Amino acid sequence: GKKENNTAGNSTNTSNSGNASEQAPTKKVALVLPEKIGVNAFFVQMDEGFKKAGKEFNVEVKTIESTDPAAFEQNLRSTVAENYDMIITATFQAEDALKKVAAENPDKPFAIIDTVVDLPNVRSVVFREYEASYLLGAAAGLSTKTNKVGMVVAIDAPLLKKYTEGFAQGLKYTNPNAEMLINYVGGFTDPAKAKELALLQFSKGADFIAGASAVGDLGVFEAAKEKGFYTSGQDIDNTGVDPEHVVLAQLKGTDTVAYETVKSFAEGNFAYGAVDYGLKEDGVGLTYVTRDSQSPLNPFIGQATVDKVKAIKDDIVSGKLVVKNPLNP
Amino acid sequence: METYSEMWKGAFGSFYFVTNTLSRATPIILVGLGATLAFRAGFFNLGAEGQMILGGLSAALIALYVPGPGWYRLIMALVAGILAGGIWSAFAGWMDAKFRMNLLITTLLLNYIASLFAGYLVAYPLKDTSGSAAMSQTKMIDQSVWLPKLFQGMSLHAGFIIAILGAVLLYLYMKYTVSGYETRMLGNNPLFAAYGGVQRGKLMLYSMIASGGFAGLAGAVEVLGTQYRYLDGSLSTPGYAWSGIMATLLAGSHPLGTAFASLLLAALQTGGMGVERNTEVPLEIASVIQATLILFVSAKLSYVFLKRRKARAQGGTIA
Amino acid sequence: MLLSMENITKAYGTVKANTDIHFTLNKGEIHALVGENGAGKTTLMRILYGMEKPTSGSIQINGAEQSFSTPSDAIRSGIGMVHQHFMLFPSFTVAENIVIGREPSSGIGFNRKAAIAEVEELSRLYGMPVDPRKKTSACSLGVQQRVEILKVLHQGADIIILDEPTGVLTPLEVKELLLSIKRLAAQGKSFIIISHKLQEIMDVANRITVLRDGRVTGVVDAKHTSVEQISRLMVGRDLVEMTRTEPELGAAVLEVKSLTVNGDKGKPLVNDVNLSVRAGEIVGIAGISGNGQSELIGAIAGLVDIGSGQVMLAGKEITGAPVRKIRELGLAHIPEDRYQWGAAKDATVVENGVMGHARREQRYGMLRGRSIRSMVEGWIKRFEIKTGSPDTKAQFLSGGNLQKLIVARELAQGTPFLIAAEPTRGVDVGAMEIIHGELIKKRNEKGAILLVSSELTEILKLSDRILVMNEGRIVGELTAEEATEERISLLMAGGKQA
Amino acid sequence: MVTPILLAALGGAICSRVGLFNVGLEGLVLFGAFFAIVGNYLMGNVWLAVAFAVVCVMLFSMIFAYLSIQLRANVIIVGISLNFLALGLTSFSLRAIFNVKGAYYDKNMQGLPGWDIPLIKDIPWLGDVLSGHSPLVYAAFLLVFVFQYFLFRTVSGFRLLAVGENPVAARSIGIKSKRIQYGAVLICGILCGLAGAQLSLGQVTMFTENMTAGRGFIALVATMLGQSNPIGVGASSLLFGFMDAISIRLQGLALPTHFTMMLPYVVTLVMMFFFKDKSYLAEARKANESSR
Ligand SMILES: Nc1ncnc2c1ncn2[C@@H]1O[C@H](COP(=O)(O)OP(=O)(O)OP(=O)(O)O)[C@@H](O)[C@H]1O
Ligand SMILES: Nc1ncnc2c1ncn2[C@@H]1O[C@H](COP(=O)(O)OP(=O)(O)OP(=O)(O)O)[C@@H](O)[C@H]1O
Ligand SMILES: [Mg+2]
Ligand SMILES: [Mg+2]
Repeated sequence: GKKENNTAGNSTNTSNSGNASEQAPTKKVALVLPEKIGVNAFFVQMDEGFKKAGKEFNVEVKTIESTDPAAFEQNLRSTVAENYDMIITATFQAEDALKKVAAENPDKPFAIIDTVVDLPNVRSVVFREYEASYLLGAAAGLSTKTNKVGMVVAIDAPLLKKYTEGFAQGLKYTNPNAEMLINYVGGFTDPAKAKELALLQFSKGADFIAGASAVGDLGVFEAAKEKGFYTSGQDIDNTGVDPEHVVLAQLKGTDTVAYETVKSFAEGNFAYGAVDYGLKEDGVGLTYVTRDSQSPLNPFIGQATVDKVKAIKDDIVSGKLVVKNPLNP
Repeated sequence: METYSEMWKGAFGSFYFVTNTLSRATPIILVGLGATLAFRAGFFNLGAEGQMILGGLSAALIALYVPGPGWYRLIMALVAGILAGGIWSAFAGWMDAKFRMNLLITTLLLNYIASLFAGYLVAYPLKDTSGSAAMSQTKMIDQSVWLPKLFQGMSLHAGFIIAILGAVLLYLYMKYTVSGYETRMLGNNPLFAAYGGVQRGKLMLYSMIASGGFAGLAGAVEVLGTQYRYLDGSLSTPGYAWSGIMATLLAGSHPLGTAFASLLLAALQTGGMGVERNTEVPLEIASVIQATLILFVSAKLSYVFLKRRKARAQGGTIA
Repeated sequence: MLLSMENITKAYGTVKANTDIHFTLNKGEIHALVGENGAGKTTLMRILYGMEKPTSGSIQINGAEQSFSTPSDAIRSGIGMVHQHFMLFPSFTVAENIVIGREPSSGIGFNRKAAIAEVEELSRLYGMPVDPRKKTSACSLGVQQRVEILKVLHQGADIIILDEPTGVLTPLEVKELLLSIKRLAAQGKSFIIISHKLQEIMDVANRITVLRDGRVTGVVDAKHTSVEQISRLMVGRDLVEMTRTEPELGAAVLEVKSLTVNGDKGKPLVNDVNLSVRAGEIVGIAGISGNGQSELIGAIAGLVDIGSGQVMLAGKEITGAPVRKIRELGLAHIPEDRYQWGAAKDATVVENGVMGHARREQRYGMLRGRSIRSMVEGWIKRFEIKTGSPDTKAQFLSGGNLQKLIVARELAQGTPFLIAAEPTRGVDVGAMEIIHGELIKKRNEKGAILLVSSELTEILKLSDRILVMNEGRIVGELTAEEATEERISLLMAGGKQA
Repeated sequence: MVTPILLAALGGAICSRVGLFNVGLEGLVLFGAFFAIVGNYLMGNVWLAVAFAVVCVMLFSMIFAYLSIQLRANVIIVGISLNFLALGLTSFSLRAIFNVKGAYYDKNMQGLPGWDIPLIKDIPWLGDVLSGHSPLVYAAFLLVFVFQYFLFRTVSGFRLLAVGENPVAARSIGIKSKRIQYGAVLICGILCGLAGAQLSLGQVTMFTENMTAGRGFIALVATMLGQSNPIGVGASSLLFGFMDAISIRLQGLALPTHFTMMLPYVVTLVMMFFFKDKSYLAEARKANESSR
């Protein structure tokens, strides 16, 4: 997040893209992703929202995955060459390429989810995940019996600080004595290693271990099932996987955002500029606290904790409590 | 069938896609040339990935932090890329020459070390703190230091010229110069080379430096021509290093052949992307097709090669 | 008649390696096959051994028509072959090398004890001593040769093909081998032996078949022929006797002082050797192979680390100097093993020819392609090197032709000093004549030559002075006049100087 | 944790013993992991699933064998392509068969059972380390010795070594070297199938895209470091496992994780310093085997 987009949900509106609503019904919109969807629930959800909007608003939608950054840039350029009416992309990985391509094609509308590109023909949508992970940390601090909680993280990179440091702040807030263990898997696709790390943290006494290792989280869940500790998922409500052990999930509304973006484009009220989504805008959240879950609440967390965390959430929303953005020290 | 025609279109369908393919081929050619040189000299350098990463990183750092006019920083950055790749590669060569540590293993291991090291630098001390700051990456390089694009609005950049020039130069060097000759003989039979007065140690060092230098240059060119910063993982995930090695092997370590084979591999890759964009065929299948085609081509090539060798042998001793 | 090959023709594309060949072998016979390099001897034997299919023709064993498509078929019919190039597994033991293919087993296990016992028994039976437990790579070439023969015997072969079996052996080993062959023949085994050494053929064979350009030019009884007649059948002309002139000696070109080369196991391989070679003389070094000759040459040529001592070339110290410098100071070197040191198999004839010349034949670091090419073409003419073209890969040259190329290359270096190690190994009589002539010519032009050969006749024929090596030491020095085969042999075997 | 690496490395060792340098281990293991899950899904029995994985990987290793032995394609190209093929094909089939992207996980799916070793399991620390693993773990360690015996004590192993040592000589005495090479590749396929099954049914019970995460390459290094000697390969795989475990425990201490993750590689480099390779001279001598 940059300073100028603290004003949440605002829209420094420039002109509407001219070809918006009144033309032929089939507009073509592309969602160009910098990675393969496979490994990332974040993209799965986005893709779902995107497709759903395509159906509902009669827009031709096409999702394009990329194998690597260079391929991504080429895909992005190709969608321009292939004349899509609007091009949506996502994440900081797309940032550089979009900056180049959008600047070279000033008449083409673009949107980017999860990071900011400051160009007149780009709409940016970002999340304040650290607010959600703050809540997760807070819930963990309130629930732990051993005063040790863990987190299994994909790689040691700035991006994941949004998860680790928000969590640490929240934990400290509700339980200053709790110790936090962090281990890094070293990759996004290694459940076996993630499981091993979770088992290690468990053996050190952690009774709640949050997953933040993309697909590796499944390994963490499995460890939880085997050893009977508690864990949480990321991005979508995956408590359904194993409600007895996966007791919380940190949420990120990428589907909503993708849906809304296509919708606004189809309805002709597409606006450029930066928008950001946090707890207040309901763009991120935590199961039971900001949104209900299909799975029943696990007694390890308990309603009392949920209520306390809800209060914390309200404080954040009201601005009484400020969660530090780990990427903007 | 539609898949193949889309593949063709995705790779060569229009001028735009041709330039796409060529820019994809650029780092592959350079890495391939490095591998060619090393293989020709008899050294199985599998460390292109690490060399490329360090080359790219160094180029980015020079471009970012050395003062001076743009062209000067650009050249310094390219040189730094070559040097970093070369030194890293020479390190493996040195361990082999000095301590008889198998080059194949050391170069593989050094890949991991280089990529973790680079990962550390861009995640901590050299991290880009502007923008969203979420990435393990350096700051964006100033536009004056970018490798110029060859055509407005297309991804092809001057690195491609460098790569083609490199291929031609390496070809001439191997074929016509004394040290090229000595390098080839060293690869053919090191004992023969030693007997004839070729200094293995020196030549090994030089050819490893040059080989790593090419890989480093590949990294530098990719950073200065496409990414404009060093971004963690951006040089390793596309598998440039393995593609380059594959190109070399496909071409039987011939420099011009390597360039050609690199183009072929790049075309398969961009073609695959085209297939994914324009048909219902998912990306995975595109990569399956790509792998299958490569298998087919390699089998075919070696078959032709064997046949030709036989034919030559038969014509061999008539005189 | 045990074996009969009839109307055998083998064509490789347009090349006819064998044309309408008739060949027969009787039980207990030793039948020699001779001919120039590339005459088609090996090809004929490979056909017999099932490694090549003849284009036309038939093979009968004991009157029954046979058709072999793999070596296993031939082995099953009692044919064994010792190949021109060793077919051994260097890191395996002698016993393993001998029993491979029909290993004694217990269940799925390989019974190595039984293998050793079998080999010991076999070696005793046929009078060919070997140490079954030793690694083959650690054995002398003579022993390796024995291993090859024992392997064939272990396979139960009755017909044994020996393709140039004596090429690498010392005179003593040759003598032993020939004796073994005779003994085995007396026991009922039959032999086909290929060799370029006509004298030993005369010694051992009953009948001799001569090939030229893939055709039989004569089948003669060994008792009723002479070396001269066979050479004529082989080469198609008479060989000229060489005339030796007295040497005109100049200054010392090579001086070796107290040279010692250390081995892996503490024992020095070259022990306190002193020698000098003067301009205009050929100094021959005789010795059973493995007595330090290779290391001595290596040390002089800069390929082997020197323990202590001093080597001077043309008055300059070259001890421990890099090869390039030594070559620049005036060394040329015909290496002992042409495939290991002397050539790159995958490189062309021209490329092989440039080695050592490259630094001279250059301008601004670029090779002078045209002048190099004409130089190599000149050699091809002068030495009658059979090659498809100067761009044929060296691996497709026959050994003899490759040898000529190497000799030509090294003579053309025009250096004051030349090491000639086994210069005519595996080369036919015609080529040998050419190579010997060129060596003498160099010496007459005031070149200094250090000749190392396990071939006593060669040493005697070329040397002006002969040094004999035993266990790393020079144990004797003889002038050309004093030297006789007997005296040298005695010294080689470690006897005192007479 | 080391088991998949160990099994794959043994497979690599067998291949390299017949002169085929198999860089496709990563892909073969990935296939193994995938087909083990497919087998389990289709047949509902872990043992059948393991067998299914082994059979399927054998089929893919036949592609490797056919191209490199029969068509004489460059083994390294074939290996690299096989890796790409595996990645693409498993991801695609994941979608085609299970209709999911990225990962297939079903918490009701049964993995390989953990076996306790009667006495040892009660020893405090050692019990946790040595006992309670899947049968494939024990099998892997047993296989080290089986292969050691096979290679150096049986007739077939002896002939296999002969083919690797000098194929021309082997052919000259009527040993069917191609058949033996095929056999070796098939064995490698079996081992990689087991490695994959251990990864997806033993270590965890799921399949995720690219879940091998570079283990095949580590196995390749272990193969070379162990000089294709089963015991050596076992030892170097263990070294990797051990270093990996240490590097995990060092996380969060003074060093940044990037450096702790380097540890296994750095230590391997250091180990190589002590286990010297053959000199290039010896190798060149062998390559230019003559002759006389
Ligand atoms: N595989 C092959 N392909 C083509 N030509 C061949 C092949 N093998 C042999 N020849 C040709 O056949 C001819 C005879 O070769 P062969 O090996 O029988 O000669 P040789 O009599 O054994 O010679 P040497 O005395 O040098 O051993 C040679 O001129 C060679 O060019
Ligand atoms: N693979 C091959 N293809 C074509 N020709 C071959 C091949 N191998 C050998 N030859 C030919 O076969 C002939 C004999 O080969 P061989 O290896 O027996 O050489 P050589 O006979 O050792 O020479 P020498 O008698 O000096 O020892 C040579 O003329 C060579 O050109
Ligand atoms: Mg021959
Ligand atoms: Mg011969």
